[in-house]
Amino acid sequence: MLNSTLEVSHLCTSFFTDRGEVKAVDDVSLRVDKGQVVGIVGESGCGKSMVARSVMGLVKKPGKIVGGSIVLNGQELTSLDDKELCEVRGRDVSMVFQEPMTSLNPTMRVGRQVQEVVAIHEQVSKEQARQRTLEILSAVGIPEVEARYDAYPHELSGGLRQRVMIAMAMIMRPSLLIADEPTTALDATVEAQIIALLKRLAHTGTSVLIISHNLGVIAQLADYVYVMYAGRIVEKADVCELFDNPLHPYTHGLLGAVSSLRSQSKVLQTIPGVVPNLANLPAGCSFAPRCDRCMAACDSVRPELVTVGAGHELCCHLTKGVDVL
Amino acid sequence: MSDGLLEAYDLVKDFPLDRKRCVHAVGGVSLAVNAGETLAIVGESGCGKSTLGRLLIGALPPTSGEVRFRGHTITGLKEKDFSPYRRQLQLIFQDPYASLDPRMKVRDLIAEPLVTHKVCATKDEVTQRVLGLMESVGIPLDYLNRYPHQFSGGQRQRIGIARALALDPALIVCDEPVSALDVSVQNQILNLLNELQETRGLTYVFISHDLSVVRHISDRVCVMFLGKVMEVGPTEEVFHKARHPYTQFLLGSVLLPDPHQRGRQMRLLEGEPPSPVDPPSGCCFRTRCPYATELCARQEPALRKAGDAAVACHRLTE
Amino acid sequence: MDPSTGFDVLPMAEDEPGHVPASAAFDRIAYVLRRLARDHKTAIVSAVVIVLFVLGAVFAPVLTPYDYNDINLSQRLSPPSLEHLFGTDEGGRDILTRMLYGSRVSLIIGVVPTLLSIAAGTLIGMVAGYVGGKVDTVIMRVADVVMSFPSMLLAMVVMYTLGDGTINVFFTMVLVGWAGIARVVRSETLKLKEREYVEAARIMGVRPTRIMLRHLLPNCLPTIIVLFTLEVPSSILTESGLSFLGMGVQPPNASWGLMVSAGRVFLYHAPWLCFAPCLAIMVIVLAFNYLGDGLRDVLDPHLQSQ
Amino acid sequence: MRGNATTSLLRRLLYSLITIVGVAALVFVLLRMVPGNPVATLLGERADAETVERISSSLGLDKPLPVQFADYVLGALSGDFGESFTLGKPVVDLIGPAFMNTLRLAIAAALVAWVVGIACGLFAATHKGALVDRLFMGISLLGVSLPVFMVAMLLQYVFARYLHWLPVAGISDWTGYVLPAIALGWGSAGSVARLVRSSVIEELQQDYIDTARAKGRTKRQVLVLHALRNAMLPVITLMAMQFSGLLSGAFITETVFSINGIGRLSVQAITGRDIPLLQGTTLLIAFVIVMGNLVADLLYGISDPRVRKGV
Repeated sequence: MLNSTLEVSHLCTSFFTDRGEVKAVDDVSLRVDKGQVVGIVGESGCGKSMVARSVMGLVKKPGKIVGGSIVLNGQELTSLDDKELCEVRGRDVSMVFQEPMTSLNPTMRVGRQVQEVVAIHEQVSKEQARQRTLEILSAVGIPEVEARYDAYPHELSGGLRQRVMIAMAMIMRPSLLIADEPTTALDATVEAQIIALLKRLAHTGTSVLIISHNLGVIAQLADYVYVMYAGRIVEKADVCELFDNPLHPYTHGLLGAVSSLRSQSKVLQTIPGVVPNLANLPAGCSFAPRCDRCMAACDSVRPELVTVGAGHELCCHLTKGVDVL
Repeated sequence: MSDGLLEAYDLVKDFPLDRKRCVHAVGGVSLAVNAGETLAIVGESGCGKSTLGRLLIGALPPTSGEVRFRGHTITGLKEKDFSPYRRQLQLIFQDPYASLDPRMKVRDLIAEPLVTHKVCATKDEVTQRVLGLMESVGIPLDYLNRYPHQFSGGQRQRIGIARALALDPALIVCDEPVSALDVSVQNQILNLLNELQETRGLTYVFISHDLSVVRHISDRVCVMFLGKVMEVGPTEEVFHKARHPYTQFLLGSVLLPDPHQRGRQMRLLEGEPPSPVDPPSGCCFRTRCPYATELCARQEPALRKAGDAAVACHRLTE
Repeated sequence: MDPSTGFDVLPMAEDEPGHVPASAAFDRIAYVLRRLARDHKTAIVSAVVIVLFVLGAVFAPVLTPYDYNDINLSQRLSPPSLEHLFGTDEGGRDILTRMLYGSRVSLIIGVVPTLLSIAAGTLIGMVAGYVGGKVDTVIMRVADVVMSFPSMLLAMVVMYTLGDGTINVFFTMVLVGWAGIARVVRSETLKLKEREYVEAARIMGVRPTRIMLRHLLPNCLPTIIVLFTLEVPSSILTESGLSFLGMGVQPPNASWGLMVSAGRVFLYHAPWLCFAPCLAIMVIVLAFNYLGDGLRDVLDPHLQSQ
Repeated sequence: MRGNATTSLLRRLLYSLITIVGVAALVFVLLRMVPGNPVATLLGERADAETVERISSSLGLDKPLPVQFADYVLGALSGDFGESFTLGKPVVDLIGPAFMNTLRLAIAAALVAWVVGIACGLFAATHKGALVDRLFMGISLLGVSLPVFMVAMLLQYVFARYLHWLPVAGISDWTGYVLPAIALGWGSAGSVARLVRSSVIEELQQDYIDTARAKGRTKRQVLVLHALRNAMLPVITLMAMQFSGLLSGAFITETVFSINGIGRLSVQAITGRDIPLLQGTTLLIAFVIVMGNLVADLLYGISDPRVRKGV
């Protein structure tokens, strides 16, 4: 218990729209151990960002956490009121968002935005807070910090802005950093820089939950990976195990799609169809309509997560057949 | 350069910011696109690759320089004279959500180029052509009367492709056609583009920032930085024997989808991207180049032959 | 079809059944009405109120036994009764009748010049925005000049020079009204012009006039509709204000503003003289505003509330 | 960067100047489109042709239009706006005190409009969808929908005639401003409230609000420290434009409450067919509006760093 930084169990987050309840996160359990980097991977609309928002307590209306528990460092978060949550946010858990362009307040100097975090959680003098801000800004690799401190966000490049976001997230040395697609909006060379920075941070003992659709990012950063599809976890495994031995047809397809790009074959591997509409999921396995190994049971019975190997769990009817092991 | 389908000579495009300053989006690019090939233009945001793509098909007038299509100059033509070339040169857009008029049906979207260029004599003929195009890009024919918002991203991109194909062009500029799509759908579109190239003998200029996509689809690659060509050559040559430092960095930043290769040292670029408003003197990459010398600041390197490729770097000649 | 390029079938949302929409316009109107009925019941009520006013104005002669100018001094200033639902004025004329006839003035002045200004403003704004350059600068300078007049003052000045009369009122209102609309349409055009689908059309070789008609106008339409519902009440208010100051419609014609102005003297002995026309102005203006509010929400043009 | 700011300021000033000259020209032309000789109208039927001629030429009305305009502009630059036909005094002496009355009224009205408007807008935004929100928005719509004369008369009736709390009309001390200020500011309060609400709601949906929440700010702190400043940017513009609107749109309020301001003076000038006076008031009002727009532009530039740096 003490070993885990974050323990999410049976989390359900729904949106209540006029077409009825949409289950963005459906019975998701995950665990981030101390110093571990855990990745969540999935295509757009699979609910991976909603997991992050639920942990941060930042689910917007008409969304709502409808069930499950989120335990951070032994503290249950779902039962906290907003004021208590505010003490946790930024201090114990922090978040880096996808769009560094819009995630910073456009009319506030970046230094002040970083410094603000200290002011919220600690009683320190302005000078001290400023000093700490300058330190963290240079620690995340921002050159000429004194000058950048007084810059407005629009005066910085995308890469620098994301570094500011990371500085903001790390200044209180939180036990958990959530990074939601931190490099999606960035150029390749900048992406590599940010990934290297996150790698370095992970070595300092902070646990990281990284969310991405990019298998490259996950492969480079994560120790343990959860694969999400249509609001549910379909497979989870150690990163090497998952990439070497993907068992879920969806994981298989995703990895195949990426690796066939690198192969010599003229025709690329694809997954037919599109991510289903969360408001209108099939009764059985959500992946069944796109699955090339779909069986009769898949259309009617929803599979459950089953352990298939050391730390490797799978949510697929194939586990019952001989195909798997 | 004489066998090129499309040739560009010293293309320059400046966008004025105000009275004094301007953005130097494309700064003197010469290249040739051969018939039937796929030429990829890669680079990071702001390197001028989209602008170059638009210059090549005459969608933007260049500040200076010229473009020749099958040996005929197409730069500076009047609308009437340009019209036949317009039909030969088409563009596929990056964002399939923004590039289709939300208030038009699929049939009207695909028919618009046919109607504009008065290709068909009757309405029936237009419909027949539209149906044919829908079939060739894989849109079910009964979706004829639907609106773009009723389709997914991948389907919309197919509509965009059908529209680009409507006039039977010789060359299509694909401006990041898959970067807005999920991986699995991205591959569907890439397969489609490949298939169409084979069946119709198309030539592509494929603009992308994604090196693995480029590697798969292109025959030749042109690497751009800050409006200039750094390196151009056959895909395998550029990927295996990258000669320009920038190309090396670009390839070194690729995040391999393989956890076993985590130990591989990524090559990280230092510093901040220079401004296209006020580019560095000499070689535009020198402010970030670890090998930069005094010569690089003084003189701009020209594209020089190196193996099968051409590279713009002073180091090569030393 | 090759299974590897298998077609991605998008599930259709429930309220968009598989049938092929009969007509685009019909579909959209039905959608707007459905959304209004669900989220903006006041807008529906407002629409009904507006229709009632229009009917009242059209059928005024049928709806009342009196003429709007029947002077009957024996019935001066009589309070509301069964005979005269809203009472009579200082000349013994039936107030309800005068109001019904007055609504003709208000509605016509509210709607006709607004339509004309919108037509002119849309054309000018779209051309300015799409063509840009010097044309744009000149048009916008002229619009600035026009907008630097308070509309009421310009109206008064024009009335002063041209004399009053319906045509002149129309003329004035269009003269004042086009500029604001041109400005909004221009900024909308500038935004739409940058959209890729407009660029796509341009690259395809579609002519500017066709781009404006086929791509820009339909996409500006929600904004224009909302502008219409907001301009009508402000025109009605301007007219009533002008008439109140004695510079609009002249007696013995009936206009709501004029009736209030005339009744002002009797406010303390016979408040009904002012009450009914005031109420009418308030209701019709509110109805248009509510309708505009609802439409803005449903059609979602990014207009700031004014 | 600095040079840029100066040139853009200069360009704006130039635009404003052009606009004012344009307005002056338009007024000038419009007022001379009157059928018949204004002097003849003024003097009535009794006047003989000779008198009309004499007065016309003394007023310069017999010269060609461009010459008249040049004369007028030159005069205006030296503070000479001509002499009122009807009141027989220099126009400057008439519009000066009137403008001061209007200015005081406008300030009072602006105070009412902005305090009430911002408070209601904020409250509605933070209680979006709740009963108070709908109530406030309903009232604000009423604010924009009521004709000014109606509000004015209602206030007069209730608070002055019936309750005798405040004076009916005219201004002897500050109490005289209360009712006109409310009448005039009422509509503006409505539009401010609506803009504040929509602007705050829009700002609260921005990504950086999530960032601030992720830092550990409470909802209230996020509103006050982050959203409010950015949400007020468009409101500031509206307020600057509104103020000039209040200064120039008080025709009805001033008439109902018998305040000798610019609005009432303009109405008198029109009814009296007093060209020089009307010219003077119109020009003044246009000047005020152009200045209001200029100030709105500048304020926006100052308060938004993105615009300030000319990006």
